[in-house]
Amino acid sequence: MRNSANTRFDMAAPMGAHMAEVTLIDALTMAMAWELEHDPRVIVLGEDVGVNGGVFRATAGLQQKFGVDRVQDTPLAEGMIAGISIGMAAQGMRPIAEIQFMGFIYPTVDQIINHAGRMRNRTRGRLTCPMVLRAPFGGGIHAPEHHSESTESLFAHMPGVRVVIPSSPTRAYGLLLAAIRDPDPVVFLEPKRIYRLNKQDVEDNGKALPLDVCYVLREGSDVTVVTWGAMTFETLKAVDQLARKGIRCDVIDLATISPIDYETILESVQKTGRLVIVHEAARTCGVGAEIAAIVAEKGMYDLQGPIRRVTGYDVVMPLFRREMDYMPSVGKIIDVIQESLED
Amino acid sequence: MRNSANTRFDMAAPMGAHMAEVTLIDALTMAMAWELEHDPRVIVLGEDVGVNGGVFRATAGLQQKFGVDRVQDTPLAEGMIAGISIGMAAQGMRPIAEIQFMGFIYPTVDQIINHAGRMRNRTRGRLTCPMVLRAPFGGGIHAPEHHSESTESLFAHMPGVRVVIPSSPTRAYGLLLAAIRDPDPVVFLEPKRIYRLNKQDVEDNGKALPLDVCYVLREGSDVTVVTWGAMTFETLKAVDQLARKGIRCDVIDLATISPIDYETILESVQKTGRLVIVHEAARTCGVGAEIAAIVAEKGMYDLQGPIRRVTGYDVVMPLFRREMDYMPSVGKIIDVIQESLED
Amino acid sequence: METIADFEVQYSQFLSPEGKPSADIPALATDTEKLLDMYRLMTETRVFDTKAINLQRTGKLGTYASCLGHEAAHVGIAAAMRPDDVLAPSYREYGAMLCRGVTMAEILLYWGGDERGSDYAGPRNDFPLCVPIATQCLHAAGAAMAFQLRGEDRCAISINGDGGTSEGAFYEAMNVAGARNLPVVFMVVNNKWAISVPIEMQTATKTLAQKAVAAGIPGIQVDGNDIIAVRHWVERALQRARNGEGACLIEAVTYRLSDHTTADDSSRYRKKEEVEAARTVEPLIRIRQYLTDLGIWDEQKEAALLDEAAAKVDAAVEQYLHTPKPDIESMFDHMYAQWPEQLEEQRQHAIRYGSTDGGSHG
Amino acid sequence: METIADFEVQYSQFLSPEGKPSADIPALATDTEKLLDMYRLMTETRVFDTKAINLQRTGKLGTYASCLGHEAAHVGIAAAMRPDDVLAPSYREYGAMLCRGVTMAEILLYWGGDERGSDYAGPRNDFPLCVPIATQCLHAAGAAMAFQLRGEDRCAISINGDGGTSEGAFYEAMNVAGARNLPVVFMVVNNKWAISVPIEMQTATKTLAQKAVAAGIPGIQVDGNDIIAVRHWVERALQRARNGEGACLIEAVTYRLSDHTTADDSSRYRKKEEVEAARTVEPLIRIRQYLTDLGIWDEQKEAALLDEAAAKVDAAVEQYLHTPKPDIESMFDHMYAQWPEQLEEQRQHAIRYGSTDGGSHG
Ligand SMILES: Cc1ncc(C[n+]2csc(CCOP(=O)(O)OP(=O)(O)O)c2C)c(N)n1
Ligand SMILES: Cc1ncc(C[n+]2csc(CCOP(=O)(O)OP(=O)(O)O)c2C)c(N)n1
Ligand SMILES: [Mg+2]
Ligand SMILES: [Mg+2]
Repeated sequence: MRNSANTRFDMAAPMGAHMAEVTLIDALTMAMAWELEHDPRVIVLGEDVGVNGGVFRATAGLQQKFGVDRVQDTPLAEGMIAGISIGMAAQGMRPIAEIQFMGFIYPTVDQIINHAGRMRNRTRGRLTCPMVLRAPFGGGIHAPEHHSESTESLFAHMPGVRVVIPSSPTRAYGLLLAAIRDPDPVVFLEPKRIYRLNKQDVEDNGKALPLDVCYVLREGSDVTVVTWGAMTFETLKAVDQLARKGIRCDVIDLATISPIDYETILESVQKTGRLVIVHEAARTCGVGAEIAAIVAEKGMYDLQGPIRRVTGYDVVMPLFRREMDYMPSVGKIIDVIQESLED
Repeated sequence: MRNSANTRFDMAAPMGAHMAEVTLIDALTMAMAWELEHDPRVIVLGEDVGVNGGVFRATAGLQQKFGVDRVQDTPLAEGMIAGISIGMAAQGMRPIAEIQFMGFIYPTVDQIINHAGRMRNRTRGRLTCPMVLRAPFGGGIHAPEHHSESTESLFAHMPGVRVVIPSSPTRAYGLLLAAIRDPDPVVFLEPKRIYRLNKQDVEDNGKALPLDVCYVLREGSDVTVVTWGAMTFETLKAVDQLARKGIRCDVIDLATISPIDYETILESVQKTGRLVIVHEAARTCGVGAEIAAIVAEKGMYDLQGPIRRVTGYDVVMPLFRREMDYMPSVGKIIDVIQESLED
Repeated sequence: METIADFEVQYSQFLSPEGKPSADIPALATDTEKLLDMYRLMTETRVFDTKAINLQRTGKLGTYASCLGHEAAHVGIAAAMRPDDVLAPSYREYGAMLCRGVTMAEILLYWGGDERGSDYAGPRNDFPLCVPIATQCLHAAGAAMAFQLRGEDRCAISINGDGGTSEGAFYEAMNVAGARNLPVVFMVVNNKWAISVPIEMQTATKTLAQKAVAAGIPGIQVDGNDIIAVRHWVERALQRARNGEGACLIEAVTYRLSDHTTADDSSRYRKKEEVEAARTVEPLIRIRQYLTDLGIWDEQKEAALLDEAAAKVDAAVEQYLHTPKPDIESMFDHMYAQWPEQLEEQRQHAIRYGSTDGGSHG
Repeated sequence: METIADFEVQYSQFLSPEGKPSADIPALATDTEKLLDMYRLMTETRVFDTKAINLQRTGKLGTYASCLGHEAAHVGIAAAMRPDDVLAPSYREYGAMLCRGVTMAEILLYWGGDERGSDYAGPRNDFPLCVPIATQCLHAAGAAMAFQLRGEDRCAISINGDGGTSEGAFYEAMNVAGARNLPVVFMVVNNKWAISVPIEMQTATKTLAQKAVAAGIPGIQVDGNDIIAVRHWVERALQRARNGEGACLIEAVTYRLSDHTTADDSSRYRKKEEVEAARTVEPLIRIRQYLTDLGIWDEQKEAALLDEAAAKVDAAVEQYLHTPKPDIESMFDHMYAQWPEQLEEQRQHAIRYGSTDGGSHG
């Protein structure tokens, strides 16, 4: 049922030509540059993406290289950015729009749910909407108010819209290429806390990775742990510590948040009998709920105990003096995985 | 753990003075009139709520009775309606804002998630946001495009925002009064398909019903069925048919969609061992997922089989020639309840 | 204090309500072929509209938004466009759509609850009807940006109502169009009412044309019941845009002679006299009179045109009523280019339960 | 064609960059007490700002948005207000906030990552700093509506930047304020840049003041480096509003002399010379010169003021640095007036895992 059989990836990438040791954000820049270079329909737009190269520098150098038409600063209006991207996409362009922070993505919701996700269906394929809406998200970088939220589940509930979140330089490169090339709209959320957390050798070969599938980061038969984005780091730390005690987990990076590759998750739960979901977003109606629901529906008889979630709390993301108390920590994750083994 | 012990209600209301046989929408009008009468801070605003009395007539007669200040037509801009309501609420008013259809609620998302739900917390209670955002929602009335969606889960994911959905005239009256009086923002979604589907005797006595609790509409020990809004009708029909075959279900009307009264659900599942959730919204990341997740977390050992969801599909709500094929039907619900009994 | 900027809003009308030239008429006003063509479209639109309302009343169509009284504005806009320009309409501009090549049967299908109504055989790149008010202004701006980027000699036009000018999206679209000098024309069809809200409650501005000032683009108000004025100014605006002079806003002042939709009862909120007065200045009367005065129209021709229009409409209705329901799986099959296998189970579920009953449109 | 509406945008400046009267000065310009008070606030604001940047650089404060160069605009706005008016600022208007009674320690707490920074002891009804651009315009309009409904003699003021004028919310707020004649003043502090986007790329308009035309309310442009002009026109605007004459828009033209925030490096996108030129017309120089020319200011007074300001700032910094972390449960306890028991388990979880480490602010 999965689109690709070969979805088991380690944090390391294969060797090859044009290899560069890059961070996650560098990999995003590389992917955009590749696509700008190879597809004249692609344009990059957003606030401060031009001369300034983006407030996080994701588009650094692109305007210099591809010109002010292909890499455009826009006026300051997110609903407008989404709306003109839809207009362009419907008329044959492939816009990659940047929203500066996920906290400012909400003015796009109307355009994304009412138009981007519906254009193909409502015109029976006459007009389509091949656009990418990029936004950095998540907490843990001591940012100001409204700069640290994780609300991917709002978009995951929208039919016709894919939601993709990379968690390593390799996947950032491959998944962004896939998102740009996908003939339908993709909300591409970037875990900004790990923009520069580590480097990987990424081959700049224009090869996309498959969407709609999970990536298995660790294999083990004791507990299945599903996570995505920056939380893969906490999760891997927790799992690696537990490995030293002999506890072995499957760690699944969801990668495409919607639609969910539940086959991979169910296969793993079949093996382990235990499921822990880790995400940074508030718990209620987070994407973790959907994963739990699917497994409680289709994998119930494989479960040896309750499904557990380690998530942000159902509160407003605290300002930064307390933000780490909001976030799922390595300690919280370890405890919950261990609890799950006691069932 | 529940706020009120007495949450078991039947579809019939208690007897008393000022009793009137009213529809769900009449009950909403009554509740708004009561509050306009008794609380000078309350105002009603929205598109066409004045002379016209609302496109569904929910505010019929209110402007005539309370004047153009208390019941105001606004210019056509939903983000504006939400934003000025927040401004008013923070300065001591109690606005009840109407969004004409849920399909047009998305321009309010920014104001609701970034301000309404945060005002109290971010000012440590100095400013608050006692407002109600009302909107009719749901399909099944052969309405035009964008007039039939159910996206309650977007709001259920927002910390600091309550989401309430009535499913009978009695609960419409009591829950809307509670929502208006609540010191925090409430998104109040009205199942328009059942606005006029049946009548109940509702006493116009200004008595609110408790928020944050479920209402048990039927009792039975075979299967727990959780639903809300217009789907209570399909669900009760299904359950009543099954009752004739000797199958007895607990039917729980969620009523407050966020925060979820999971204790009532867990108690029921403890008794029945089986859970079916019915909602009209698209499945992925719908509120049903959260209910399933909670039960898979806290009620796992009570479950005798998989949790099942009967929901709208993960597609754009079809235009009306096919909308009934999108919706959970009595037949679909019956089949799933019966399946669940085979586990 | 120093005056650092000033602005004027002009008003244009060429034909008086009585059909007499009220200003120096443009070339268009003597191009009888164009005039007759537009009049035919206006008439067909009206016959279509009347029929659609009847279909709704007899349970054969869903809620329908009438265009009665808007025929000059709608046809005038589209008549000024080239085929490869792109239109982003709102939801009642059938005159414009018919003029662009959308079929009556397609429009009926749409309001009859069938997505295939938006899959025009005709202008393949036009945006479909747009219900969420003013969102389409941004699509037009985006389309214009696509044309600009590709160096194409094409323009986009969006149409929204007076009520739509209160939505932020309308201003955002004008602003970006001004800032990026986009080849787009923003049409505001001011029919004085947004459902029950009169224009005076919608905004404090004297005109809607002046809203262009906020975007640094030209704005003009025209008599929206005068098809010569509408077409003339839209042509000029498109010319400007094609010349690289950027966007502008045109307010066409007309009146909604019908209820807002078939679900509305406008007698609740507006006076009969106001509607009656508006009826006397409606757009068909004056162009018909003008054509008659030109000696190219008479009662016989009128009768023939009405017959032809009725036949056309009837044929479209037949086609519409005989279009079987879309397949049940069609609600899945157009969601994605690359079908996520994950959803196949839902698709099968829907097919299993799929209703096969008749083809009810009502 | 007939001209049916016309509009002018005026510009006002009373003090030239050199501190010389450049127009008929208003009464305010000779009210030495007011002038000295405003100058003190401007100076304190600048000393505070410099210190805050230092705190950030040394890891004792989070990202911080400097107000360097905006002191006349910010203090001028607040100085025109009455205590019971309500301010809805954006995120860098410390001059206005200090003038309204917010404390320096509160502002530091906010940027130090502590919600208590928005729980002002001072103006209890003012809105907190607002990061989502232009959303606060609607809050000000709503506040004004509350005042209007209750028949109170109060006004609301919102402040946003040049970039903020591109957001739909800005226009929506102006439009409803115009349509409902609300007692609100929309301030646009045009500092020429929205992070790296210069005003010329933000909009095609010659002025931002003219955006008022779209709402049918008056708009005026003032020299935002001239505190006499700012205060004078804001006072006039508030007077109008109190008289029931409704809303207006004031554009105060100034310049952002600093980086956008401490996380920004403006040398990437703008020329040093431009910043240097702006430095010569900055707001403190001219008012200081004017006071000196009036004979009420000298170097000694300046030195004393700077000392006092430094002492005030130091005391605030001390207070800030010694404020212990908020309780862990505070992230739950202010979410709802009526605590949903459902969340108690999460609250207990947070407390169990709560960090107790120091009180790091950086
Ligand atoms: C965003 C949005 N809000 C509300 C509605 C409901 N609605 C449909 S038409 C209408 C009035 C529109 O008035 P106007 O823009 O003047 O256009 P007209 O119908 O007069 O052509 C409203 C409020 C909608 N379709 N979209
Ligand atoms: C809705 C929204 N979009 C984007 C941002 C990110 N951002 C913060 S400040 C800024 C520029 C604002 O420019 P302007 O309105 O001119 O105000 P200034 O900072 O110059 O005072 C941007 C894009 C934001 N805070 N809110
Ligand atoms: Mg209208
Ligand atoms: Mg600025």
